[in-house]
Amino acid sequence: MSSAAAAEAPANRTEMMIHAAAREVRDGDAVFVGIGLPNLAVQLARRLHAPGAHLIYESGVFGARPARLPISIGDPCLVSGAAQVLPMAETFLYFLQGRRTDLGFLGAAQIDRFGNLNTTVVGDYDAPRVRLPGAGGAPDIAWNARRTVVILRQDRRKFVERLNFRTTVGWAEGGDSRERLGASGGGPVRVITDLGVYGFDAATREMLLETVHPGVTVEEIRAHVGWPLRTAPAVTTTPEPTPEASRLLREDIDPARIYLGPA
Amino acid sequence: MSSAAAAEAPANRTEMMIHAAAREVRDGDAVFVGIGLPNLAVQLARRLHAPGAHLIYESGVFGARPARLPISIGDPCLVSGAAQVLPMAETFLYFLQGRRTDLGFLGAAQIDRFGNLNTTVVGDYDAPRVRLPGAGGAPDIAWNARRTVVILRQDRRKFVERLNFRTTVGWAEGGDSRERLGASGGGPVRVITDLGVYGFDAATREMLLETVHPGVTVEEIRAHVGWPLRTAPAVTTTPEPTPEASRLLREDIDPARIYLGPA
Amino acid sequence: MTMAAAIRRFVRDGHTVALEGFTHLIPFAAGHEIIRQGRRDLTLVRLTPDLLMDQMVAAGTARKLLFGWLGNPGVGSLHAIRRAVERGVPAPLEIEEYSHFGLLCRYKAAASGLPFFPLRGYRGTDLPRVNSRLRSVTCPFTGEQLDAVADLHPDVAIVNAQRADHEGNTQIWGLLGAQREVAFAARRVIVVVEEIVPGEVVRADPNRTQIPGIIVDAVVEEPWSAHPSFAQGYYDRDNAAYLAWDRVTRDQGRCERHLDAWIHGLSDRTAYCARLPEGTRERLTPGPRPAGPVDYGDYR
Amino acid sequence: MTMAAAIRRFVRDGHTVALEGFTHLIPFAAGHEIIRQGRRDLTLVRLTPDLLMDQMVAAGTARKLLFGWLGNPGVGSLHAIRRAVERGVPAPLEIEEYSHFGLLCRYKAAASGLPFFPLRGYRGTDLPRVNSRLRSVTCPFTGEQLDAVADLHPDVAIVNAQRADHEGNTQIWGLLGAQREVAFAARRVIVVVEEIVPGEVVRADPNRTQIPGIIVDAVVEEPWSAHPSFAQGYYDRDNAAYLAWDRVTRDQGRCERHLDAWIHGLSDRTAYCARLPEGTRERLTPGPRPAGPVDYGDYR
Repeated sequence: MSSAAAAEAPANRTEMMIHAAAREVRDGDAVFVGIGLPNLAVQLARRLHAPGAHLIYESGVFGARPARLPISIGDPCLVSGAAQVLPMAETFLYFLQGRRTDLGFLGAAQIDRFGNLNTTVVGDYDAPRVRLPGAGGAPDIAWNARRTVVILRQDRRKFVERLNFRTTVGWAEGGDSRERLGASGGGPVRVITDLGVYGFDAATREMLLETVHPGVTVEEIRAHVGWPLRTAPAVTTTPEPTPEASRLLREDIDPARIYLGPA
Repeated sequence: MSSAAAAEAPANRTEMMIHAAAREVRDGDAVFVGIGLPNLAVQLARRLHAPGAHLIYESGVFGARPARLPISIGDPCLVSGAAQVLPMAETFLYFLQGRRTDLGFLGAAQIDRFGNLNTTVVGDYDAPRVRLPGAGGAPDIAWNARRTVVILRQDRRKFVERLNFRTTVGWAEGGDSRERLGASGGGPVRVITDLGVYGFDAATREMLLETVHPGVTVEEIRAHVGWPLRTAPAVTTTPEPTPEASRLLREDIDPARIYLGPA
Repeated sequence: MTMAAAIRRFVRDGHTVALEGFTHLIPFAAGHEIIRQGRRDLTLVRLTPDLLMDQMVAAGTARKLLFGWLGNPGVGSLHAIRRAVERGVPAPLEIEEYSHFGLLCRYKAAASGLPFFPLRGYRGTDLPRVNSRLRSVTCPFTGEQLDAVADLHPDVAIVNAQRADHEGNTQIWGLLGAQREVAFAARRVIVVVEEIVPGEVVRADPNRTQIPGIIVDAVVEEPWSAHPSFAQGYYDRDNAAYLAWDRVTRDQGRCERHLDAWIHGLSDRTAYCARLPEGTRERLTPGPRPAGPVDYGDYR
Repeated sequence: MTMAAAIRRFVRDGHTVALEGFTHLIPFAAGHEIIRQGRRDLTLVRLTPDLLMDQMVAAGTARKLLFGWLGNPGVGSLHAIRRAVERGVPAPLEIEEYSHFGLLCRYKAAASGLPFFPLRGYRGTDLPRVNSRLRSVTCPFTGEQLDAVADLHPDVAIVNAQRADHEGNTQIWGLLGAQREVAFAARRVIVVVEEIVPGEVVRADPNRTQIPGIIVDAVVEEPWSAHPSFAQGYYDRDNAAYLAWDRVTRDQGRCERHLDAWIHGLSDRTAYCARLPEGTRERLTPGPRPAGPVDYGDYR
């Protein structure tokens, strides 16, 4: 396929996730970012509507300008040409706990209706069916960032009625329960999957389906959610990327389609 | 006076203080050091019996090798050629509170019989007769260093029955009271003045006169102490410096006699 | 931004203003501009209030002073502050005192988003008796009683540095004082530098960056803005000025005449530099002592 | 000191050993020597136990693991550790888990001589339920409940760095991980460097020094000792090795054959480097990207 044709091909679901995530980045945001999809989303946003967004990696790098696609949050390409490298402890203390972070991206193995996350175990903690990586930087990002956005591929085993383990607090038990815990940051604002995009009810803090990706139905989504899913008053279709956004992502940001997958 | 003759002249009282202080430095000690007499004492000890002593300045410098006599603990000559510069907070956190300091030197405007120090006010705190500089690094040095040595010129208004203000804890109320406060460091081991050298009773922790400088009598010292002074079983004369020590101090360390004063 | 604009925009009457720099990179030019603009009722915060705050108190800018050690380092007393504390001249000055470490921990707590910081060193002293912000905290593991200080968020922090880029990414070498901590602790940050350099200069050595541009509100370029203190690699401390101040500060009238001559009567730092005795800058400029090369590697 | 001598002298069976370096400067050579010398019953501590600790667990050195995030960064799972945790193969492995920040705060507390460190992030999670070392502390100023972790003093900390002098003054650039904190927290410190340099090199740039020699017990010079991780400015991560380990680690037998070939069957790091496929080092060496000059000034 020629490059021009490639730029015109419709976005696959991974691309839809990245474009949706990029729209969550505001100009000037200090964004705590992991590798993979969130990294691509912020790189994309910086080239579109948020040129002043700053990347912070928990490895200690502020203002990275990588000359290649980083393969981990500690890639040396993030250091060369960055604005600052801090000891890791100070990155957590000053940028996160010190409330200098506007937006954090998180992934998860399980999520519940209040945006609480499990990245620790599937099954019983002491006799796990699957031992997952654990907490890493997630609890602190979720606790301290002004907004968090969760990105994960969706299925019924991931969108669960009850987490096997709560590694990271979202809206806790909903309502004002997060606030009552004393959290300093603002909680999850979006969940972005390969099927759609969710927000949270302003009062109950329950997850609400807001948009479905092109070709996905609400019924299909319900089949991938382990609780009776509520929807926003009007569920619309997730906007497709502009040709310019599509081109940037495909030609400039991940030309080898390492993260984008097959077109 | 020729240099040779100068080296042979007897030590003045300031020099006696510096030589006595130098003898408190052990090889390999990490020494938290202020400017002036303590700095000269450690520089001297490093050239004599303690070549492996390390200097730590609260300004954040470890392993300084100044090319001139520093005029403050923040002199840039302490930085150029040093082994490490740390943020000031980490110097206190890691070197002092983290118990990496063997020896600390302190000065004071008032001292009591248990080696507690006042550097805050003379008179009432709220209506001071003299407002002194305050705490600086002293409370933390006294609390955390394995040994502390106090250096001050002596008179009755300084060696007082009761401090106007306790800025810095020595042996508190004596006995095991310092330990009961929970102090992590070892407390004062010596007080060095222009008249003599004091230790502390191992049980009561009361100050004991140990040696008098040449030409000073015990009676003369008692007249400069504001409480009934106890003495060690045998008060001897403070050893005079060796010709080598005298020469090093006068010719290498403070040739302009900035701190040594008139010969 | 010019110094006058930065001070006008960010420093207001009644603010809590931290001016840091431990013997090194003391923000004299910024302090002088605060005096010149006639700010009042400031709560000034500084580990070592030295000459700069003696001048600011003599000029009547301050209502209160938070500090760790009050002296003219290597010289003696700060007589203007002593006059204010001991005799209420020119006006009473409220003080709140810490050890250096205690004030550092207040910055640390604030920078770290903690309401307190635990430390040791105040038990058995009279300091908690005169400062109700020195309290105790119990270790939840050992039961040990430790000291604690509260967080301190200055309205404005002013720090000097050798260089920054236009985005405010700020590099300091030599003594680091509390520059990074106070910047992260403060609501607004003014950085005053010897040189504004291209972003590429800063980005060639990201480990040298002490303060990230994202927390910096104004970058002011003013060479020699730390005089009579020093800037490592740029100029030495002008000890003659410290000794001279020791004489001036003993008398409020002389202080005021000094402030007229060196601050009120001058428009800015350029005028200050022009007023320095001939040869001062040459005398204070050190010979070169380069840091030596380091390679970050080009990763593509 | 040679690596073999340093490990023999300072690392004992049953010790708590922290091997730090966040993706950068991972002490692979030291870990391999611990395996080679057959240490047992270690409590291993590491923010991100990645390949190195997967190998150490597969080799049977560990009784317990303290960590923050358990994965092969950018690749996937650590199957040897998962086997030990999920099925007790080759032996059960006790785990004690934190967030990265929680473990960092344990180092911070220990380095700072504090019995605990306050932080936020665990309230409302299940982590305190499975880790009794996550407790609460009450702020003496606001009454707020914060989380707290205890100090952690490893018996030995092992950290890699680009360079050190003979006295152990150690310089690192690029990612700093928890190197300084864990060194100050530990009872013994082994530093492994790409190069031992003259003291003058270190002393030409004292702000670059992360660890002072006075707390260092052994300096081991071993080029490429962090391979397959990277050393900023010296070599890139060998991602092929991370991908290869992902295949090897899925099976305990293959793991053991890999350990035989790359660790037990080799005498030291020189032999390891000689066994790397031809062209590996050339492939991983980055082009130059110098930091640019800085002047400290010659003050006499």
